[in-house]
Amino acid sequence: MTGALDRRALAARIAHDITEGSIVNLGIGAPTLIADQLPAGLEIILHTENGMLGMGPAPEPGRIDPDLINAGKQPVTELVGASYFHHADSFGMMRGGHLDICVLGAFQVSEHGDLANWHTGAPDAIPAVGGAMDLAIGAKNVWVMTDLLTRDGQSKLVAECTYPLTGTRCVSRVYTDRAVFDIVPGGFAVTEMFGSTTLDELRSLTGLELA
Amino acid sequence: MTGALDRRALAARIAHDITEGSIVNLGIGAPTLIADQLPAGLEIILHTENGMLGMGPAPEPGRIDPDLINAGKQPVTELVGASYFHHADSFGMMRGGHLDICVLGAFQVSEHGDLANWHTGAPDAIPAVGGAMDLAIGAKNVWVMTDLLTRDGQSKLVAECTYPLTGTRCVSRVYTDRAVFDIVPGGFAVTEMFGSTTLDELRSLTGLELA
Amino acid sequence: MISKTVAHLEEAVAGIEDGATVLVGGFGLAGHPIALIDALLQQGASDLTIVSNNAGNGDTGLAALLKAGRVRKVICSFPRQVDSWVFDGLYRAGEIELEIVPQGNLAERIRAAGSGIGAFYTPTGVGTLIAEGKETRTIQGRDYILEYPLGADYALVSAWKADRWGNLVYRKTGRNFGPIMAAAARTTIVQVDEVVDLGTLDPETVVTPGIFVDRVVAIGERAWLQDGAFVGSESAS
Amino acid sequence: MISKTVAHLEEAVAGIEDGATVLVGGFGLAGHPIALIDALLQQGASDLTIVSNNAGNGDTGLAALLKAGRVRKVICSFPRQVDSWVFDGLYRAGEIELEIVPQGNLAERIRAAGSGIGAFYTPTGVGTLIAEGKETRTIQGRDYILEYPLGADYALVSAWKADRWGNLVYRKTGRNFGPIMAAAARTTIVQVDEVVDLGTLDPETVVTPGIFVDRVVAIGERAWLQDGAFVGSESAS
Repeated sequence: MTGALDRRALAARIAHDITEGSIVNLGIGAPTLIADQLPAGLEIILHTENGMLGMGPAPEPGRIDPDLINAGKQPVTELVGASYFHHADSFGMMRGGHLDICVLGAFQVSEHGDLANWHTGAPDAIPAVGGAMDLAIGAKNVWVMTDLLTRDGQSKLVAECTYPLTGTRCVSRVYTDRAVFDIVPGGFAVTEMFGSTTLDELRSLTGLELA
Repeated sequence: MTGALDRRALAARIAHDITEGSIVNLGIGAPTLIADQLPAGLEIILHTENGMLGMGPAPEPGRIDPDLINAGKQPVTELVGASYFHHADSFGMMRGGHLDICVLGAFQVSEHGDLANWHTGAPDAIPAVGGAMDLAIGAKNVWVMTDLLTRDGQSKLVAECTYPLTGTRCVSRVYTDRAVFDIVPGGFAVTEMFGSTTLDELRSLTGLELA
Repeated sequence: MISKTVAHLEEAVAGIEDGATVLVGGFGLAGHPIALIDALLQQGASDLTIVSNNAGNGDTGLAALLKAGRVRKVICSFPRQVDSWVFDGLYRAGEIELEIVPQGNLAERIRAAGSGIGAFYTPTGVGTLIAEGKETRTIQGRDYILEYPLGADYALVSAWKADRWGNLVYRKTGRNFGPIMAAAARTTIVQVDEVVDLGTLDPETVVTPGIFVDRVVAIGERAWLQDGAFVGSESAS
Repeated sequence: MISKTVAHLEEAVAGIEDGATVLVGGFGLAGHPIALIDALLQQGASDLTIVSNNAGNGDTGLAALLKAGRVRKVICSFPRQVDSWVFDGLYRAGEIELEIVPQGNLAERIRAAGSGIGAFYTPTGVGTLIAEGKETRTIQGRDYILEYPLGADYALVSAWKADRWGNLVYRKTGRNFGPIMAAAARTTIVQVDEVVDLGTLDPETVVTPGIFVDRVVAIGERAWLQDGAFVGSESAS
């Protein structure tokens, strides 16, 4: 995996593409790392679907407020300019197309932009969708942050998702540890490769025609 | 019209039937007279559909607040315990069945409880429905306050409305200057008569079988 | 630094195109964005479709815009009022289109537009003229009609205070359609008494989060307030 | 005099019947009405259907109710969490039913119940397992599924302060489902830190008007506040 970005570096790479004034939801899991990588001095407003705009970083020790958590149920803080609202209003913001960007994790992304990130489909799995389906269809730009390959070497970029879908034709860009892919009418288009990664290598790893 | 109640007396009669703790919308026009007749010392909460619970009486001279008006666009005041909310929330309260009582004026009420109070149907009339249709279908109890007869002597209580409807099967009680009528499965039932009014007289004036 | 504040009313209404659909806040004159409408009148856009609860009161605000012939169509719940002479005249002369929507359906259609709801079943209007031509359905024994979202190109909203992120608070029944209209337009333009420093508005009491707001213009304190305190007025308008 | 205040938790949950459907507020433990759930556990109602975002965290609140075998079915968006061992065990043993609803559809279905909407078209879940068996429709080129209201017999809500009319304010992200659940139940029961004198809550900042509230019980100030001021905590629960 020569030249692959680690998660923190990938988070920083994504943060680089978020412009001032954007309203951004960072989902749960790995995308939350992006918050700490946002350029200092730029005002970027974080939305958390449990009812807040203007979410700040984790609190100092001893200053945890159990009434102030993010979508991952971790303690957070309130920035100057913040606002609170109830769940119907919060999801109205998403569904109504008011968020500029959301960044989600993925099990699979298809070349049509279909996303699978909530359910492995395993018969003994306990399903849990949370706000993922709402985010997938709601934000103006849905980006995915993920390793290119699963732990056992399968490509997460696929022709068609085999896991249950979270949303259809919703992802516009995929940031992986090896490369950045835009989803265009013909499928995945590589826009940037990290380290020594080559297009041939990506084609081989994904088994896909990549533009 | 011997013994007919005047509007103020009719308003007082209606006010008498409103119990403490009720949440009440008094529409626009004559029903707003009821506010001044509510029993002193009882807490009855007035809703105005332009976004307020806990509406108080008209302000003192010189103390008019143009930001504080009722549904009839008259200046009002705020009682201790009041709250403000936006229009979607305000009409959600109605439509969701949270108001105990609303009192509306009427052109006609049918013996099925159909209400016509927004449009004469005249070809040159400018239609204006406001919140009447929402109130008609929303409150737990929809009462009508009206004269029994139109100025030219027609009964406002009818077998079937001939004016365009505001709502169907929504009125439960009609308070008129001559009598009070409940709407029951068979039609109008007279529950109280004012002054020297007799049931035969009401039958004659309305042309209806009255129970 | 995010700043949605613009310095002048002229800048606030810049770009509103002929033929645009515009949500106009207010219930009567409470919460009615008179300064923005006056600026729109100066700006000159015409052939407008206006969505508002009323169709203008007296000769100011929306009534003035109508009087100048800038409005092709009004979508509202209650055009006919004691002081709606401008609209009444245009309507009787056949010079303006009117679509009547019951007030609660109007509010809910605007909310639906802002919150991504494709359509909804409402009991309001069932069995009336309003239901004509509309799809109906019985759900759990109750009858409903299907109503669709009502969004717009622009919203003109009057609030009390804003900060530079566009967070808004309103004043009393002046709130009315403001919060739902702010969410339902591509571009939301707000007049306020004052733009306060970021952090001045309590996050618990912000009514319209800045996410819904594009431009804010301060027009000075309303006549019946002094340094934020109510001092009263002799009349309602 | 209107007073929705009750003196004891026991009185607050009195009358909740076996087989009732209960909306339970909270997102994780923020805004989770633990005192009311503990009281419900003592009260003994069983065969309950619970509507809540999660299916219990740790061993307290909803998790304790599940553990005691009082819950027949959970309708929620996100049961599986790092600390949802009680639900996980019951589910794997086939001892509890589960209906998964995407969080935004859950919130909107609850809002619809409270606001008299018969059904609504939502884009969330289109083309997924969630859409199976549901009516779909294309409106203005976008696909939607039809979802129905989700109301209940009771709502258990945790707010910050109340007055005797039942007006409520919340605290930070503890607000979450409280306002919409309060509106969607036949009987809404609220735990608060404190019941303040009528008139203490600013009418502009009341979040849940008392019209939606039936019973209020004060349980004392939350551990991370002192006289209303934040003093902090070492952990999130």
